Amino acid sequence: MAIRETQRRHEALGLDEDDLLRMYRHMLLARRVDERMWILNRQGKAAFVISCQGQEAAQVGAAYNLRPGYDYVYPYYRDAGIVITLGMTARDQLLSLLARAEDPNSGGRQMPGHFSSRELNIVTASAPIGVQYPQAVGSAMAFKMRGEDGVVLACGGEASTSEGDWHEAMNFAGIHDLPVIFLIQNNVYAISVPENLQVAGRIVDRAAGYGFPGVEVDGNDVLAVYKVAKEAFERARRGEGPTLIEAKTYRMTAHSSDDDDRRYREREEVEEWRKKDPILRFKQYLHGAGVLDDAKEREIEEEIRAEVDEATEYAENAPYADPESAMRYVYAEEE
Amino acid sequence: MAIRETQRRHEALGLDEDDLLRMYRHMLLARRVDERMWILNRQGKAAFVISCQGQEAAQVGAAYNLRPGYDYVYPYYRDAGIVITLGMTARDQLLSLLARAEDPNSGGRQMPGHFSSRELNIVTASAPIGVQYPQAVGSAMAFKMRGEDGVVLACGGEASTSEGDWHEAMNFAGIHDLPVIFLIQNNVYAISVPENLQVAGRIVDRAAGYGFPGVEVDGNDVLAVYKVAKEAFERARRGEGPTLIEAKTYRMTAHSSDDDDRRYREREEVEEWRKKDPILRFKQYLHGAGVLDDAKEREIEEEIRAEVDEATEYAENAPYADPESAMRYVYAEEE
Amino acid sequence: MATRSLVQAIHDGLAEEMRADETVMVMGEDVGRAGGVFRVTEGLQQEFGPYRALDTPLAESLIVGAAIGLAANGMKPVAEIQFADFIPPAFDQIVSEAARFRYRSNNAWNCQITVRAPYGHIPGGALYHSQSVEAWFCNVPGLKVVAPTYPADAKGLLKAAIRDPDPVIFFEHKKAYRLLKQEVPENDYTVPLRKAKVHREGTDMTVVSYGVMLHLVLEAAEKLAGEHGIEVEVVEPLTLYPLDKATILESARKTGKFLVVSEANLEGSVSGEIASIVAEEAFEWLDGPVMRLGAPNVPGIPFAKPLMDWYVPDLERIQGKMLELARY
Amino acid sequence: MATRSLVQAIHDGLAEEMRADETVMVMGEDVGRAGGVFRVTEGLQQEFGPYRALDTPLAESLIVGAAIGLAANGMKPVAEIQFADFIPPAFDQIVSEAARFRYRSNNAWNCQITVRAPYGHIPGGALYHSQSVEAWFCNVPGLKVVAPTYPADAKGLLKAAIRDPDPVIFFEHKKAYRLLKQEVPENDYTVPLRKAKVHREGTDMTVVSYGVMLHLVLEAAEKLAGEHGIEVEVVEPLTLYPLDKATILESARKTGKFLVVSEANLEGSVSGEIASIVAEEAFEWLDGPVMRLGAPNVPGIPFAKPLMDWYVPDLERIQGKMLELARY
Ligand SMILES: Cc1ncc(C[n+]2csc(CCOP(=O)(O)OP(=O)(O)O)c2C)c(N)n1
Ligand SMILES: Cc1ncc(C[n+]2csc(CCOP(=O)(O)OP(=O)(O)O)c2C)c(N)n1
Ligand SMILES: [Mg+2]
Ligand SMILES: [Mg+2]
Repeated sequence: MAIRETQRRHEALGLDEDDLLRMYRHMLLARRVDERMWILNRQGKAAFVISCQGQEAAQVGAAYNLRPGYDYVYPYYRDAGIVITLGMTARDQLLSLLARAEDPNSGGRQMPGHFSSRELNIVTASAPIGVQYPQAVGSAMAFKMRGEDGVVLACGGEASTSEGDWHEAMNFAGIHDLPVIFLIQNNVYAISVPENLQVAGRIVDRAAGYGFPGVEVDGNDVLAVYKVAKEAFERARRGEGPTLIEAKTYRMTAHSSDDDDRRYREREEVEEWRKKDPILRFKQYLHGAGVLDDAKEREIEEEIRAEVDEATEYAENAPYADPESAMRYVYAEEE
Repeated sequence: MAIRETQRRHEALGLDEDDLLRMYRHMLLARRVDERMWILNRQGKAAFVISCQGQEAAQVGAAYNLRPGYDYVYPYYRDAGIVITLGMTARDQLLSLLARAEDPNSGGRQMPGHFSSRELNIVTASAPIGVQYPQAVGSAMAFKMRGEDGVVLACGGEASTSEGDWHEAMNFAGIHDLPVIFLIQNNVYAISVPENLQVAGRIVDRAAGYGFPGVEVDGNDVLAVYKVAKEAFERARRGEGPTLIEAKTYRMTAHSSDDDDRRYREREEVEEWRKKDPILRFKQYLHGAGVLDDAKEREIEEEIRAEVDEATEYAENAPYADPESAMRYVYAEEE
Repeated sequence: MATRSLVQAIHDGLAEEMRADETVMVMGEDVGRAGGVFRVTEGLQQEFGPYRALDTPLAESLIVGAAIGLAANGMKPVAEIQFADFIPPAFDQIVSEAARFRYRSNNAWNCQITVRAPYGHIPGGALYHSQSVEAWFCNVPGLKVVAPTYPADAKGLLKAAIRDPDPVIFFEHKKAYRLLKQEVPENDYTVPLRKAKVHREGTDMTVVSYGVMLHLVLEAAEKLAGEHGIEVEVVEPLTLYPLDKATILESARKTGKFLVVSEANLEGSVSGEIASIVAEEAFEWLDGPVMRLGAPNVPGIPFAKPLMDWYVPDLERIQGKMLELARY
Repeated sequence: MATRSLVQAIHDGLAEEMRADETVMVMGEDVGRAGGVFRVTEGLQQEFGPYRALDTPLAESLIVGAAIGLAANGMKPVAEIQFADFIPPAFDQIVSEAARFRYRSNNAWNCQITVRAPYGHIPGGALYHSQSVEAWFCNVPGLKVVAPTYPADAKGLLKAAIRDPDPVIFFEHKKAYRLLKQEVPENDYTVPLRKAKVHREGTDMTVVSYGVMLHLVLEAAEKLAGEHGIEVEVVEPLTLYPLDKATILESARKTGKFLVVSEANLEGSVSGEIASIVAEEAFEWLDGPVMRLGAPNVPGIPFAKPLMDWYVPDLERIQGKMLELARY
């Protein structure tokens, strides 16, 4: 009975077992890479870590709707789950963490988490919060002007909605019915600042004021996120305009490796949310649906561990860019 | 019958005949000063005019709730009706128009319409659209911190809501239940840009997304505006937080003396709105309510004309500031 | 050749680029239906439709940010900031974003946008419609900052800016818009970015200037030649950032006397950078102090005309400064 | 006297001002409950409550704008921008608003706010947590821009800034926060704004510097004295805008050789203004070119440590430049 019901859930969404396992792998890879990054940080090998832990369901669930290299994506620094779903690898992540020349995001110029891929239409990200939103609606406008059905996924934390840029972009998206999806991962904190000091009212309710739909979703339930995102993508592709998705989730780690979250939140709260770990939850679903058993689960773990090990070794041995290369690419170079 | 109904309207609001006549005078003075400014501009005596025409009801209706010198006000450049209600005079306006040393706003440094009065708590205004909103919520926060019941009135056109600053302020006001009223005079245009290219959804609907009330009101009906503003002021004074008021109105003149509105709007539309002129409408109400008759109307017109004449003459004869005074007040001067 | 004012030349440059390349577009407040508050974009919406001549909401960060996103997705937007005074809300998108797309992505992404902004004093403009804000952007690697004065240069530089694969901030002096007309080539041409221009050759001193001040400097130079036999070399940077050091230094070394004139408030203006390049790299050739003339360090140009006139350097003051240096 | 690091001295200055004047408050991202990402405001919320040590939303324009409005209504806010790199969204509120309250109202209003911003390079900081953005504000009359280096100066200047009736931008070098400790007076004192400081007297050349570069300059000066008998006068501006020209010029005229060292990317940095003042007003005294040393003109300091180390001037490069000038 339980099995049939859960099966109905993913089947109703048009997902088959391969899809489910792919999603699971993406989530798990994001998590395991993240854990490895913290270890390297503690070992003094990595200067800075910023985590996706706890938000993998929101990321993979939404990103699974993307057409890599066609749709445009403006991820934020926690969106390892999104870029992995699009095709980035563990090696890419580790190269970036260790700031090596081969880092596909920036050649070691930027902090980890500032994603970029020309091929995957991951638009080069930066640190200032909120700047991606006006850019994202611009990219959506280009799709509209050319009459293409591309969609833009624009991501950020709940605090990114406090910046004026978010509002200006929401307004523009609404005015022109642009094919853009605002995916807000509300993980309750902005570094130390809790949601109640960050957000008046509810983020999801803001969409109505711009004349387009806002949907709240359990951000720790990958299928639920996939579902609302799928509807939003379809809407956008049909030319019906933007959607705001507020995925309720939780930041399971400190803000970054520079942060000590004991200064501002209770351990009990963190423990409560650990029980709602999106990977645990999806795993249970997959077991219930008969897609995963213990053997298969171990097999996947092993594969991923090998991948992360290989990536770590590769990245640790990869060279830095030449110091003087810091002078390059300020402007286009003559051919 | 008609009389009794209209009487009930203002009486229900606690307004007596003196109040009504004062409001009428404020509106009319704002209008007549404005008309004079255009004449002086056409005569080559005034470099720049920006008008309140058409918006006097929204301004006076709201401002009549202010306690001058106690509440704080952030007017925008069309808000002649607000500053006149607070106590500024025709002379003040004309001195400012002609950029004379005695201009109370800026000593002739700023364009007309950039209001300022330390005594009246009219916080020095500027040209960049939207900057007043974060400042306004700051001033409201100060009232709250000191436990005072002061209220802040923050004003702007519909296009000012497109700036990020507006949103950041709305959010902050909502988070801390600040005693601030956002009065948006939606006059359909931002220079040439019509509302449908400026505002997604409806401005008034945005308030809900920040968890506080938004009220739409006929901005050409001074009593209607007074009523919703009164409720908002009372709410704020009771410590219950902000209100957003969207006053629907129309800009009866070109954007400014530098603008030619025939480039972007039809004469018929302007003529339609002329019929809804808020002063005409209030005058009819006052006649209906027996507060005004033709003789009294003429008398008020005469008084105001004399006031405007005197102000014009005074201002035309007033000296400019010394050119070298342009060096002063960059920083506090030593006593 | 056609005789065009600055505002017409810029209009023509935009229209020609839009005709030649359908990814070129203009966007900003009032640029569409109304054709711009200075009428620079007049007729473009009629010719190219409401999207390629797009009336945006009143939101400068959005204007530049959306332009960046449009560029990331194949367009070549020319974003107008209605007055340079209103560029600050877009500051983050310009300096943190547009300027860095290429560098931070290690050459994978670029940001082909042009941001046009009318700047400079104009009667009635006052504190917020008169500023010369170029210095803010002249410490931001990744940007090019252009400020032409003459119609033909402006048209050629605008075309170069639009075609340049990196972001260009394009300042247009409001008072120069209709000040004079000039023969402007009708064939397709560009004027190179990052190259200064020698407007007038001379041997006795170098004056670097741009905008309306350049007009006055050239006038003063003629007077000095006629009245005092002093031959002034006048150099216009055209690109204010990064500066064309070679041309500036060559002139400084030739004349041995050097003055920079701009209408920006002096302390921290671009004049400081220009002067310090000369002080460092032409020191051996200098026959006098490196001089600067600018506006006083006050927060803006006052509205009252007598105050404005006092504020902005005029012909007399410029000529006086040039004579002072000549006689040094 | 107590031994305090820069971060401690700034903390103490804030706490003392808040104790002495109940209208003084701090506001910004994470400054309250968490005590600031650099722990500058640690303990203030416990002592002064959630409003006077206010955790704001993530919105820099709001932070500065609300500070302005608080000041207009009787408070004396100290607004923190978490990293100077994130000051651009607040640019409009700072340059168009705070800087102009007094001027535009003809002295009726003022704007008594302090904006604190940690700046400068730090390992791991990369493009958006390492910038030296001071030049953006050093062309904005109405502002004072302060950038102390040593704990005792910082505390005294911060107190002066908070008490100053006009807006002050207060830059704190992140890498200097915990670099050294110093005796800091415990009694109430201020260090005057708009006054430069001579850290070391010398007769052979003047070096002006600030931030972590100042530490290196002082180290190099000792070496030059010991190894080459060259006596370097070292001047720290403390206030970067408006500059204390008198102190700078006095030193330049005394030594005849002049170098400015900062870690900002060179073109358009404050070094240009300092150098050009000297080139104009100390010309007769100069025995060599006015030199500048800065970071290369690239959009930010790379994350990879070898690239960062290459980017920022180090002791060797600074000493080399000083020797070059000495031997000129
Ligand atoms: C404009 C700007 N201001 C401040 C910061 C510093 N900062 C980095 S992340 C962060 C909190 C972001 O919170 P949220 O948007 O909720 O995302 P989360 O980290 O919780 O996923 C802050 C304040 C920044 N990067 N950019
Ligand atoms: C930041 C900024 N951008 C642009 C302008 C130029 N401008 C002045 S008024 C205006 C339109 C404002 O429209 P709205 O807010 O609707 O007020 P209205 O004039 O219609 O009363 C524009 C674009 C400005 N003053 N400030
Ligand atoms: Mg968060
Ligand atoms: Mg309007």
